[in-house]
Amino acid sequence: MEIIYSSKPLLAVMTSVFVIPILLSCRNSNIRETWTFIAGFIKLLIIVSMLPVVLAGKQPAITIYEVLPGLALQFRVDAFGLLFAIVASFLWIITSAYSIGYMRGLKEHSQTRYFCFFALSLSATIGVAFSGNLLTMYLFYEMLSFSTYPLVTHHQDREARSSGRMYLVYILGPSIGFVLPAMLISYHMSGTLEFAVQGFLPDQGNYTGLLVLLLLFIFGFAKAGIMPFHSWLPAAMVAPTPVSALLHAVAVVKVGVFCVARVMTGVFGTKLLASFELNTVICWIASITVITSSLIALSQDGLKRRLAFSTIGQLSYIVLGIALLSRSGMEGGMLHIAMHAFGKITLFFCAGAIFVATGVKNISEMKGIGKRMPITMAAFFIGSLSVIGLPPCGGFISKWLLLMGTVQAGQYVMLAVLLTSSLLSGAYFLPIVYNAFFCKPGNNTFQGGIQEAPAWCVVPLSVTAMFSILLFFYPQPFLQLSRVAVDSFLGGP
Amino acid sequence: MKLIGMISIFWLFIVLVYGTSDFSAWGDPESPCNLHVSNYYIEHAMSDTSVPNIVTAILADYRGFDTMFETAVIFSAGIACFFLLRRPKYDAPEAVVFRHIQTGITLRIEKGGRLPKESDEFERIDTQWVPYDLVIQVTSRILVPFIQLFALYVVAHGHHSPGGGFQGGVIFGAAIILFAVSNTLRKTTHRVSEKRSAVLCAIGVLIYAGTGVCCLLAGGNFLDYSALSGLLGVDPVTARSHGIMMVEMGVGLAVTMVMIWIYYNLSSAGKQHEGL
Amino acid sequence: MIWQVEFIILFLVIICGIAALWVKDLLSAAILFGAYSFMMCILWAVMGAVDVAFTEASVGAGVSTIFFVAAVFRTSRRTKD
Amino acid sequence: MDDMIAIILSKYNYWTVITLMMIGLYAMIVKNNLIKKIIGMNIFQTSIILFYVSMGMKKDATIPILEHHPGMQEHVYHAADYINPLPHVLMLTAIVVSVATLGVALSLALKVYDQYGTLEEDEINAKIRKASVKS
Amino acid sequence: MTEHYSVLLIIMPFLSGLLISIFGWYDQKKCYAIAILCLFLSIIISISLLLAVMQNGEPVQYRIGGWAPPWGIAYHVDYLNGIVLVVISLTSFLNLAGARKVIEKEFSDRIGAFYTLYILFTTGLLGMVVTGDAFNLYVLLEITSLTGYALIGFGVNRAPLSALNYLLMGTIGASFYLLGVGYLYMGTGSLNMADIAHLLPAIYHSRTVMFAFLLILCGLFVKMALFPLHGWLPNAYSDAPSISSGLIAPLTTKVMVYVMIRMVLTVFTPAFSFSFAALNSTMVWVAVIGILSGSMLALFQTRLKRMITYVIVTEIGYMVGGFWLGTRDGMTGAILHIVNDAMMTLCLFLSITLISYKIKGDRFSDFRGIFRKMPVTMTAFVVAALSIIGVPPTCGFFSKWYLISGGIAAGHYGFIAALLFSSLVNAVLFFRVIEIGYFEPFSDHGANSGHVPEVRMDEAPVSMLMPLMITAAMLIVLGIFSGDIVTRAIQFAIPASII
Repeated sequence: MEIIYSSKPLLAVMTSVFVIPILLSCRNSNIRETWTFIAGFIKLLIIVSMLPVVLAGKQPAITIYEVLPGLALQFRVDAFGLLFAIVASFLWIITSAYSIGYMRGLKEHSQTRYFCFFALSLSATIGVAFSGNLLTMYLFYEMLSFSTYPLVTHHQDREARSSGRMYLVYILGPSIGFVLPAMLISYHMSGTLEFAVQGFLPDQGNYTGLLVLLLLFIFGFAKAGIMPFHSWLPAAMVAPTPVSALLHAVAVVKVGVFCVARVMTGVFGTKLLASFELNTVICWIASITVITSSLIALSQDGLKRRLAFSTIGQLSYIVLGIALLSRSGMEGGMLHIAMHAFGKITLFFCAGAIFVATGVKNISEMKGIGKRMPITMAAFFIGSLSVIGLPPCGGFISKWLLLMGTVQAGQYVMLAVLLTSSLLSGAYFLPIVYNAFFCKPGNNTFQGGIQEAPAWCVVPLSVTAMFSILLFFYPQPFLQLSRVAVDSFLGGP
Repeated sequence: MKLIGMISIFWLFIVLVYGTSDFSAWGDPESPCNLHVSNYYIEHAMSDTSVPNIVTAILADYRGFDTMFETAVIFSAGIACFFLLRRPKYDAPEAVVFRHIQTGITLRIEKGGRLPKESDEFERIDTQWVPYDLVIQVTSRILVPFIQLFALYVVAHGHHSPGGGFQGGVIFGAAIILFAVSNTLRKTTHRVSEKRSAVLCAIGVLIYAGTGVCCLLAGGNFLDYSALSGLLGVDPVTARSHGIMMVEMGVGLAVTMVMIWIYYNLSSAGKQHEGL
Repeated sequence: MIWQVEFIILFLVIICGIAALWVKDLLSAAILFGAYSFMMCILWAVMGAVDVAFTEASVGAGVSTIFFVAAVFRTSRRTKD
Repeated sequence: MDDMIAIILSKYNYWTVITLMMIGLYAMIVKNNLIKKIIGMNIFQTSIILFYVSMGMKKDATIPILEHHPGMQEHVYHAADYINPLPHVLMLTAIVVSVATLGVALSLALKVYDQYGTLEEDEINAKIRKASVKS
Repeated sequence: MTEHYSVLLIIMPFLSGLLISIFGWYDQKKCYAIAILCLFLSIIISISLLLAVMQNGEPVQYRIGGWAPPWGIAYHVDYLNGIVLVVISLTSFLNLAGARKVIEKEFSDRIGAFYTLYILFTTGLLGMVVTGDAFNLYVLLEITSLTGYALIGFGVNRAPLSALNYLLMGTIGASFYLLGVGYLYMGTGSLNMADIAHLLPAIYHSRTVMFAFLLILCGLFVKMALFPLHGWLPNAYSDAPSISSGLIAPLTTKVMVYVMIRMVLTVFTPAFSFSFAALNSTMVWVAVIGILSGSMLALFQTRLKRMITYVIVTEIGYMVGGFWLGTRDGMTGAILHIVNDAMMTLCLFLSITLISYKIKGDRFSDFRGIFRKMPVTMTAFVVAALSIIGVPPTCGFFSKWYLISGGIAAGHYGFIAALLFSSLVNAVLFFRVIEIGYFEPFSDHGANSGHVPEVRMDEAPVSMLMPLMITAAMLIVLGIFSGDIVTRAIQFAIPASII
């Protein structure tokens, strides 16, 4: 593993300085949003430019400052982090476009604040993805929590307030109560917090101690939405839809999952996990979440809430995949970060577009909506396919790899879990699509021809939908990245 | 509350009495506290400072820094009383009482009324007025100068006998307070106005600190009076003695004025137009 | 330094202290406190601490008492305890 | 028995100090009237001064003013002849501090009286409670 | 002149305080200028003192009056108090820098007296920190206390009563300290801290030393408002004028913690305090109870200032507990937290000063819509709140890091749990306020548009905002550079015997 010095990771995180021009141009919304796009493209360019280097097996790294003796603010880009960063930063641009349509369409207040905090949370996400040690990761994790708070509570009404409270309690409580002590305990055990390929925790240790530590980490990163620390996600759906789309389908939740995965690989290391069979514990926890959340999703009527519960389940796929510790399982888990992101963001975009165009939020009111918004609902269909894991969508590849992984690891119960959950997700998505196209609307709401949401909304969701399909045929960059990552985690090809 | 207080106090008493068990006996010349540092003072005070009163020597020289801040404490007490109590000047009293001296008639003038000039005919009196007692007035009038003289003696003779700036200052202040008690507060503030007392007490402390700064400028450490020997034209030991004198005067001035100032504010609850 | 004398004074000090806290008239309390200070001052003089005794005589028995009297004069004289 | 008397004789001064201290502390904790509390505070402070002064006491020694007259320059002073002066110095400072504290305490008490018209703590608390209920 | 810096640091503000009191009677306009100038100079001097200590690697000594210790009073600046000196002068300066208008509004007819008290208070604190003499410390402690009582007593509501209570409690505390010093003097015959430390080991077994230790600690605990003895603090700090509490709240308690550390480490030395007296675990448990109850009590408050005073009580528990863990990390955390907590509290109180400049009342309900009205102030407030909660990269996180790490090293899990619990409670406390300021008055966010009733932006003047912004920025800067602070200064402040 060759480490090369590069300031690119820092630059990628620092693109949040564009907050300043965004703030300054608060009077003119066009200029403001231009700045957002500029920031997004710069960020994406910087991140993508690291792709060849990382694929060649090198790791760009930069140490910024030693905040505590022996503990630095440190960025190190490996394949796993880069995969996540590419997804997040690419989708940011699309979401920005969508945000414009959505926010203007609804004439939301405080749009400048919205765009500022959006930029900040993206930087925090990239920071988490690139962080080279646990401390840096924790720092950006907390930064993300606080910079998304104003986004979640954007409406500033009673509902937003109670949801915001729930959000903070669920995110902040475990992160201070569990992660912080866990981090310190592991620091005391090993004297370092820097992620290592095979984990930095010493090989020896007693089972109970390690198990407690692992559980503290896994539940502490509550953004991963592992039950019982999942309730914040449905609550956070009061946020404007672009926020739900990017943050609660991509950035925030994936940050949680990413942190959990990082802890499993970089802190504990696959060998340690395997030798104590700690991974089975995680598998069980994840599988319980997968099944339960899918069941809950079935009973939800609010579209966004149903999506939220679906997200909870899908997040646990990723955790499950990595906890399998088999080659395909880990590849599939990592790939699922990307695949699920494209699929789920499409679904959220559609939900938002429906809301903008018709003001409808509940699934039961959407019968026959396909006649009015055919493009949106077609995209919705593609997104659902991807999330369920059916070809010709990207989700199929990752799910296939996950299934392979269970077989490789010999965990047939998990195979069953995954299959059941796929069936369940089919059960809660496909009826929506069916009803939208083939049911007659109960009243006359959706008559009167095609009437889509504004172009700023429709174009992004079509783009993501197309990408979902595209990734089925061309998953190379992500697949390669995940292979490189898994190679290093499992030690050799 | 009383019972709880009593019980806890009782326990504290027992504990503290237990704590005395390792004390060296009372009056024991061999106890550690009488052996270490203090012996140096007794043996060297004369040769170091040529001040026979060891307490004064330590107070103003060896531990002169403590004393400077002691003066600062009393100064800040004066400022604090003023800060807390003083009513602004425009906060005029509700009614002012005058007495026609010849007839003994009392005039009560409500707020806003026209006030007679203070003269032989009219005299302003306190609202709670007690007729003057001639014996007290005359006695105190006679006593005051003697007390003041004694105070000056105490300040000046602090090198050789008990006393010093602090005691002298308090006695001087007490003399003026005696005047204020036996006469009226207004008469006193006429003689030593509040502003004057405030400024003078700051100047008193400044004399102390300034002496120290002079030592600093003369090349010594802060409050190292021996550095003043060149300035005063005497040998370093005598310079220390002179330095102590200067400092004592500063303390005396500051303490006098602070005592008066605090008394002004306390006795009139900050109004200062009528007092005890 | 006759210890009997000192003993008596110590006793008086305690008595004065308790009395100053006992009486229900604050003016008396102030005066008793002055007496307490003066007893204390004698005690210290007996112990050879002349400077301290001098200071206590002028401060404790003198100025402090006056301050107390002034304060009592400006507030109320009676108290319940 | 002789031991007992010896102990008493060597410690009674300190015990008096503690007694006074407790009297003062009791007044500060239990007394209801603010002026009484302040008197208690002063008793408390003087007891500590007494403690220091007793500490510096030496049997068969004189007051800490050196014997001196012209022509005595070469005289050597013996520490055992004079009472320990250091505690006296410290206590001069402490007395000053106590009178300064007294001044500030009394002016605060005057301010309290101005505000509530009483110096009894229970009455003041009752008034505060009434005011807070009203608002 | 450099060798005189340690004494100049005290003398210069002292002289300026006196000058101000004279100018107060003639030309009140000059008071502010003198005060701010002398505080600025004291920052420079204290920083250069710290740098001198860091360069030479050994303490700066100064003999006042030219007398060698233990006969004279000596000043002694080492790593530990070098840091605290900088904190004091900086806090005092920042609190005063922008407050001119507030002071003129609040103390219109006694400006001179106010500035004098302010400067004397700072002088007392600086002196307490710099001195190497146990009795000198008492005198300076009294200066600080007296000026503090006056500054608090001039406040609103029941401020005089609170100040009187504070005075009574403070006098008990100071007297206990004095008594303890007396016991020490009785045992050793010396008042100089280094000398006492030198003489003590011969009489460790003596009950006198043990009682001296206990009495001094008791006195200091009253003064620093450790939990069961905290009764005076909430009233006194919350009723004080906001400018005074901005000075007193960040500094007094922290300096008392410093004095405790100084006493325990320098005078009694760890050999006595941690091995012979062996109070470690008791003290940590006391601190734990303090932290827990402070947090719980803070939850019941409905006024911002009062709530923050209870947070201060909690923070005292952090420092005392961290220190008495007796591990290197714990002590580092305690000392670092002196610095950080002073800055955090300052930031909070500065923002309260600004808020009270524009808004009447400090009940939570008075803060409706304040994010719209005063966005800059509230940003600083949020930064301070995050720091108190302990969110990286603000400085509060890093001291908490060390404290918890010390707890792990000592195996004291009760302390860790208390710390984490109080962090969570702090989050609740501050977000309760932030929620009110951010959400209320509620808008009706319907399907089409939501418009909060228009609240105009109405910030305090820039001159007042600047110090606040600087303080808020300091919180983050201190956090990022906390590693440097620890490796360059704090680790030398802790005796090598502690691991």
